[in-house]
Amino acid sequence: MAKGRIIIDIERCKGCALCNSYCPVNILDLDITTTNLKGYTPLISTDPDKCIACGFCAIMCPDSVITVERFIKEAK
Amino acid sequence: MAKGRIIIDIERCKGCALCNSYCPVNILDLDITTTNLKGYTPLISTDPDKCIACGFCAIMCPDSVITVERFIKEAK
Amino acid sequence: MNNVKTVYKKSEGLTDKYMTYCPGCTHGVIHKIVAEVLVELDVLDRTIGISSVGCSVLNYDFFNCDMQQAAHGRAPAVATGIKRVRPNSIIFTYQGDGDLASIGIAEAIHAAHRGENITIVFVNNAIYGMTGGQMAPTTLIGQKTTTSPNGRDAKTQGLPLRIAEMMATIPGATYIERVSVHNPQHVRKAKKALMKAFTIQKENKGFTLIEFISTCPVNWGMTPKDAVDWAVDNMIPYYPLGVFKDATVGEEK
Amino acid sequence: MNNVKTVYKKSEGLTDKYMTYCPGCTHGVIHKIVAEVLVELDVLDRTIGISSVGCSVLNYDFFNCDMQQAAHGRAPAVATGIKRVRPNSIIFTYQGDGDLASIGIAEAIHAAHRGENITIVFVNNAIYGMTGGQMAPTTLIGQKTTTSPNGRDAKTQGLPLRIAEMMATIPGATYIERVSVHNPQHVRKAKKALMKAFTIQKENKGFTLIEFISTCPVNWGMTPKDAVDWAVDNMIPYYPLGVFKDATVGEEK
Amino acid sequence: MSKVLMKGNEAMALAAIKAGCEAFYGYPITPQNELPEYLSKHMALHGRVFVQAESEVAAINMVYGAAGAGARVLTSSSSPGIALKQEGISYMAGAELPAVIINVMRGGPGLGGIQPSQADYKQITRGGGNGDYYLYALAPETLQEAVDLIKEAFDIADYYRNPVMIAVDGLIGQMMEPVDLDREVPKWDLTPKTWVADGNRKNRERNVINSLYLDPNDLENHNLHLKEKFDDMRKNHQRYELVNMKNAEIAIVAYGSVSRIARTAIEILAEQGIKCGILRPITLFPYPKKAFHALPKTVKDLLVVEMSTGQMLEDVKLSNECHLPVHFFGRVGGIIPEAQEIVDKVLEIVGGEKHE
Amino acid sequence: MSKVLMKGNEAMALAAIKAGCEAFYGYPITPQNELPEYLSKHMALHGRVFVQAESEVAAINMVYGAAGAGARVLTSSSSPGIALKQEGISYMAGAELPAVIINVMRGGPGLGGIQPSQADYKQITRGGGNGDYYLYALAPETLQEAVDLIKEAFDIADYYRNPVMIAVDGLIGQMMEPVDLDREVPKWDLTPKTWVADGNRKNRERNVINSLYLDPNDLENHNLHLKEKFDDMRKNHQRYELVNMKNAEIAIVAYGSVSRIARTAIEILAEQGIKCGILRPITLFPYPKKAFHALPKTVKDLLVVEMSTGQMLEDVKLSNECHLPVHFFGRVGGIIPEAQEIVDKVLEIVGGEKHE
Amino acid sequence: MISEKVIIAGFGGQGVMLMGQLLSYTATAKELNTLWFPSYGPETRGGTANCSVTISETDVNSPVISTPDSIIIMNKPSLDKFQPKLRKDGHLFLNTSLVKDVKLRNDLNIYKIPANDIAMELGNLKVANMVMLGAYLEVTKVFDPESVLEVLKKKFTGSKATLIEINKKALEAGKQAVL
Amino acid sequence: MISEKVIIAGFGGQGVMLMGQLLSYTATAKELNTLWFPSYGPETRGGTANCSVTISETDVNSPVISTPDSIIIMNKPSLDKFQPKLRKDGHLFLNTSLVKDVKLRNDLNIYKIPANDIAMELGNLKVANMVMLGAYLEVTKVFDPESVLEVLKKKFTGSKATLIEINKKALEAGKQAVL
Ligand SMILES: Cc1ncc(C[n+]2csc(CCOP(=O)(O)OP(=O)(O)O)c2C)c(N)n1
Ligand SMILES: Cc1ncc(C[n+]2csc(CCOP(=O)(O)OP(=O)(O)O)c2C)c(N)n1
Ligand code: SF4
Ligand code: SF4
Ligand code: SF4
Ligand code: SF4
Ligand code: SF4
Ligand code: SF4
Ligand SMILES: [Mg+2]
Ligand SMILES: [Mg+2]
Repeated sequence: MAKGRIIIDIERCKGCALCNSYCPVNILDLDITTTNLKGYTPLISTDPDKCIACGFCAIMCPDSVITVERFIKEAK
Repeated sequence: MAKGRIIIDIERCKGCALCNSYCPVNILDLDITTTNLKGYTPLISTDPDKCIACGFCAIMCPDSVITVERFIKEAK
Repeated sequence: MNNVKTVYKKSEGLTDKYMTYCPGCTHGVIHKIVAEVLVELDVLDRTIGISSVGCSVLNYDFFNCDMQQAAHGRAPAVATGIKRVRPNSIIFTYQGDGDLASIGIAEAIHAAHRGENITIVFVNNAIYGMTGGQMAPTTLIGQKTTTSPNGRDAKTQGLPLRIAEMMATIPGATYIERVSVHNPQHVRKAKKALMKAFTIQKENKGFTLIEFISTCPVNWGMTPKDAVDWAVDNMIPYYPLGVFKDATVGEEK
Repeated sequence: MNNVKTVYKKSEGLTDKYMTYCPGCTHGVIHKIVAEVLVELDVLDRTIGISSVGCSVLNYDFFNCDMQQAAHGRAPAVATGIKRVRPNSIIFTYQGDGDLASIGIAEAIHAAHRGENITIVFVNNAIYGMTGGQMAPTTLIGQKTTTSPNGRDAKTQGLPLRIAEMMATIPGATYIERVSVHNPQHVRKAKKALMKAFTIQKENKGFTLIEFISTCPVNWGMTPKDAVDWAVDNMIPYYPLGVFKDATVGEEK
Repeated sequence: MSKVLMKGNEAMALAAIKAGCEAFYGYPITPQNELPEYLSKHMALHGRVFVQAESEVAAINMVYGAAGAGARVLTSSSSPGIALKQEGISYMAGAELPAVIINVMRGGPGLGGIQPSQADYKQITRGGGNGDYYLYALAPETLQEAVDLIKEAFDIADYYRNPVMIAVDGLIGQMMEPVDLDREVPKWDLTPKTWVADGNRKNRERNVINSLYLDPNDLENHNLHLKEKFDDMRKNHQRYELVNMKNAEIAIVAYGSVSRIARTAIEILAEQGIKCGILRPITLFPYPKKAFHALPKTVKDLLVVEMSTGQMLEDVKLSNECHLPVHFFGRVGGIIPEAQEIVDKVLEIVGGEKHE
Repeated sequence: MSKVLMKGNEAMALAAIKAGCEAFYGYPITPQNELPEYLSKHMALHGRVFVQAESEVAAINMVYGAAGAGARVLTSSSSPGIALKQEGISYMAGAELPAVIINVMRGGPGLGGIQPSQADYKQITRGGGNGDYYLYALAPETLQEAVDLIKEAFDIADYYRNPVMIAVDGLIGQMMEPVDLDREVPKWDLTPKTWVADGNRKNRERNVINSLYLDPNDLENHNLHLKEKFDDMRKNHQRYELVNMKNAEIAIVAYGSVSRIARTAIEILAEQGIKCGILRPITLFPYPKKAFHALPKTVKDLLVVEMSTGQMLEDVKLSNECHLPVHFFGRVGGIIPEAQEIVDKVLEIVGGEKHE
Repeated sequence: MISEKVIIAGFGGQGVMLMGQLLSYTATAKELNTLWFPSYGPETRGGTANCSVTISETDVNSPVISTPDSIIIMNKPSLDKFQPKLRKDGHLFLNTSLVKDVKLRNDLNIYKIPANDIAMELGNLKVANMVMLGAYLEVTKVFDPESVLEVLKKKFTGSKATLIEINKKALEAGKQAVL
Repeated sequence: MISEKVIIAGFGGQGVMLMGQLLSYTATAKELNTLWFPSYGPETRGGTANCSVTISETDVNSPVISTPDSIIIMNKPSLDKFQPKLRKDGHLFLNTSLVKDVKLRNDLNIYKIPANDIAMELGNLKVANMVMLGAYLEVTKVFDPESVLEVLKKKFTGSKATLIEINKKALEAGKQAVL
């Protein structure tokens, strides 16, 4: 089960592929099947379940495209 | 006997009294009895015979007022 | 949702405007951490940022605080002008290497010399990004630019200037550090440096400058990731990271 | 006369014009040794001096070589312009601390940065002489000037800039030394420094700068001798003499 | 209050303090040094800011910053120093920032000399910076007028959100005259500065000070907006003085210290039975075109007298619209014209043939 | 030689090389970057000097030095960069140093924008620096003319020992057109540069390059000497082109790229039976006053078209000496006027009532 | 008599500047008058880029094309910007690989070319511009493709020479697309 | 009606500027119009210094004195410079301690004051200027010495107050010198 998830603001993404390289579980790629309104190929998570919510991708994204949420285990 | 002598270009002298302080034999002073064309009180040697031609005064004079000559003992 | 905690989101220190930087340019990363620090120090409302001339010229649209746009190289003078009349404000300039190291070096030095209580965010990407990739004072030997088409040549173009090292010799400066944003760990370190700089300013302790090793994928002709790697392999060896001056040291202990 | 040897006379590197400096100002001493070195190196005929704006502005009348008068602070740029098109010439700028350290710091730094093969004669008298004694970046803490009437205050006016130390951090610079002319021994040392600098230039080895501790008896409000003593007691402790950079070292041995 | 004897540069400095000037940023240059020197002492006493900048370029950009933060701010310099400020001045006009700039003119071009001159007329009225802008430019002839105009200048700058230039010369900077520093001057109708970026953002949106408009449509609109301000100056705020114009047969056009010399000249001329008036521009921009319409019909010739090779001539010709022959007498390089020289020139004109 | 297709900035750069330009000192700024970029590559190939200066201020002072050492030297910039060079330009005029300065104009004031503009007209023709001086200023309309004038400009600069300004805009800098780089251009009668301070002192006294004259008498004489040069330019070297003036009822006054648009406009007008000519100043200083005297009697109106809010209007009024009504149409901020807009304006004038 | 005013517009990186330059180079080679003018500066970064090309046997006056005879449109924003300017009965060349579902004027000659798709088939997305150019040349007959190819050969020397073949194919494919 | 134009000239350091200022301060105290204008800048360094003072009941117009009513000459170069300008029958005050063997016009009122010698006798060379001023006031009657002394008292405060006495004596000595 995923420890968290990322939310990608597709319209802000410039498809620069900088974030990808920093994902420790290697689940980020560009979605070449689509372009956003600005003409860029946006980011997609290829396997969201693997996300460990480390935030590396978000920290490295120059355009604040990515929001990272951590799932909190309910106390007991 | 003097080891040498200084020649003072009186009209260039600004009477600043900088040179005086560096004379090791203390023979330099301003000649308060006169002023040059520019209105300055020029330098004078009070005891030329004592001059050792060290050049200190000349080196320190900002206005190249002083020429220093050393007397050369004739060979034999 | 109760069972979700947001661990990263766009900083409130940034506006919602679409940033005009090229894809993958680390200018954006630096913007984010500046914004985050201003928010975390709770000074956004009294901050005035100075945009300089370079790719970041439009960042008066991006930082969510009062902003003034300065003439090329003059941001530290503009900052001085403001800080002196509004000493309660928090002032930062955001300057590229063309802006600060070339045309604006006098203003940077003299802001430090006077000990102005401001923070300079200095973005060294070894090139003039905005104008299409000309040589900067920080361009590396051998690096090709549009005005060093055969690569920078020490003989005619000199050796690259090291700003942090030079500024560190200025008696009036309080804190000078060089950082990089090439991976998440360094982004965090860089943010810490900014935090330190702005804290010093907040405490009226004087002039601070943080130099950032940054990238220009477009004018370097590389992908963003390659650019970041190039910076690590080529820039950091010549521009070592670290604290070059910390006049708060003795005092803090 | 056969039995007389002239051991000191006015240098042929100087014209016969009456020098316009105030009585006892050490600008004159520095002029003399620059002139002597140019003569001794036999380069007067191919030398171009650059007069800057300050008390020494009129020295285009005093140095017995080709001269160009430069805008305030821009002498190193003018020198660059000339040297690049006339690489066989010997170029020196003669600049005060207002000229070089304040308005002209960018031009000085960038001439060094590019490694221009020129020599800067930098005259630090801790004040603006020409304009009547305003504060310079090199004015000492507590020193009274017409624009620091209560003495220079670190809080609002910063700590004095140390030019030799700062310029020594520039990778492109070859030789940087600080000297003084407060007694004959130091005048000789200073001349040696100039000799070294011009020799480096003659051998195309790059950028050299000699900083001189100098006096301004009139604006300091002292006799010339007191001024020299004041410089020794107050300036040299803050501006230590010595070689700050010598990139010819390894090579020469 | 009774009058005090003050040096021009110092009187102007004190006038700025009286006008509520909060900060001065400048760089030494003859013949205006007493101005910053006075302020270096007195600004602090009033809790205000004095900074000796590292250069004129830095100074004008400090002014830019402080003005953008809402402060009343002053800089001063002399001719070559003003040349260095041109980019910054253009930025201020572009970003619509108020400030007062005092130019104590000396001879040029280049380093030139340090004696009085009016050779910056073009630089002042036509702008040395890039783009479509003007400075509101005032040219006092006495220290009293200098003091009064400087006090008003801060209001004018704020009113128009544009830099105001005080154009004087070494004579006015260096002379001493008795002045009343507390004379009432017109107050302009000012609105609160809601546009400032001063980091005091309690109840407002963030503000931006800027002169960049990448979209040409925006920049055109901005330019047209600026032009409206300059047109308003032209329409509503020309200033001039007509002296001794009744039945005058010839009018001397002169400003600043030259107009004072002209006053002496017309006294001498009166003794010789020649009726000569003075048209004295007080604003160099907007140029007082209206003054030329106000000339009596008796005036048959105009004589422009300047300490320049004739830089104001074009404005006189444009304002005069080809009605009267325009003559010229000038001294340059720091030479101050003598009253008798002006008298001679007038005699030559009213006696001799007319020429352009 | 056959023509080659080149970008304006590059063609101008190559023209300078062809003119024997020995050194370029400049600083990047849009929209002229291709000029230094081209030279950074090609000057070295020709054994010449290219230096990217640390700033525009440094660049113009490098130019000063190289010119003082006798070299043919070039700098280029765009509007705010030209503002920064004003002190240096004034120094060059004062020290009588030749150089060519290319201004590829963009919108202002301040940072303004980067699109084509003619808003530096005042800065170029009235001098932004201090003192009594002018630049010889040339405004080509095509790349061919730009190339030809730049080649000649180096001669003109040497002839007058004064900087020459090439005034173009972003359009001319950025466009590509076929040009012949080897066309003959007029050669000026040049004397050897015996005045240079180049450190090559075999058979001459030492030389001094200087603009300082502390004695006002000397400075006045120097100014009068300079004035003679400017008067000579005015008298002997005005340049202009009259287009389609035969029986024209209205003349458009326009220079540089705007005159090209005017050419299209008059074609459209001709189709509508309106005879419209173009008076195209080629020298902005000296302003081609003679062209106005050469207008046919049929011309009843003048229409000034500029990419500014009307900076050339004053020169037109001064040259026209109140003979014809002067109308204006301008676009600013980087907006390029369309031919149809000019046509409409002409129609409004010839059809409708006349107004100033 | 040749007299052609064309605007070419698309994203930065689609090669629109080169397309225009090729036309102007060809015109120059044929000793025709021509003028190429680009959009420039940071506005082009990431955003749209365009250039105007005028080709004429008489002098080229206005460098600005108010009413183009043809427009070559490589992306959607460009269509919005330039379609309104195109003269009545003008030629609109549309890269339909990227410009879909748009409103088109009905007083124009419209040519729909899936240039990206064609280029992909040819094996190099980068030649989409040459596909469009091929179509443009075929319709307007301003120049024959051979003349353009001639210029291309002069420009593409050294390592780039290998690209000539695919460009040639692209021109041809463009031609076919509008035949 | 008071209307006086005087030029005071000498070496830098002889206190000529102060002399002129004292006259203008006194005029101001008496609510007269006045104008003081100095030579300025580096030309004054080491060389000559001078100032012009105009005092008038009507407006002071030209700040430049073309034809002075009086000149006070402290050294030789100043005599050469200003004697030719002095109006016919004008007053020439000459510091004969320093200005000797000179050609003087014969259409002037000439007052020879060995000011340096007198000042030396008083014990302070610096007050030579006040000696000259005393003479000037006595001859021209522009102000009485008391009014000038009043001003001096306001200017010389603190440590300088001790100097008032000797200045007073100098004024008086100057007066005696021309009686
Ligand atoms: C006075 C002036 N000179 C030059 C320019 C042109 N210019 C704009 S940005 C820039 C260089 C910016 O480079 P840098 O500071 O390194 O910023 P980057 O774009 O690399 O982030 C230049 C030279 C200008 N706008 N103003
Ligand atoms: C652009 C410009 N700004 C200011 C001045 C006025 N100015 C002349 S000399 C000088 C200062 C000189 O001081 P420094 O360089 O220390 O030389 P010093 O006289 O002390 O030897 C200044 C500010 C000027 N001439 N030009
Ligand atoms: S938060 Fe971490 S694990 Fe999740 S996608 Fe981003 S980098 Fe990968
Ligand atoms: S999410 Fe950010 S870093 Fe990742 S591709 Fe998109 S813009 Fe680039
Ligand atoms: S040479 Fe030496 S000993 Fe002789 S006077 Fe000079 S300092 Fe004295
Ligand atoms: S000789 Fe030189 S140092 Fe000695 S008093 Fe004269 S000027 Fe001064
Ligand atoms: S040009 Fe370079 S520095 Fe500028 S935004 Fe693009 S990638 Fe970043
Ligand atoms: S003012 Fe000072 S530095 Fe200048 S000449 Fe006089 S003493 Fe020397
Ligand atoms: Mg950069
Ligand atoms: Mg100094």
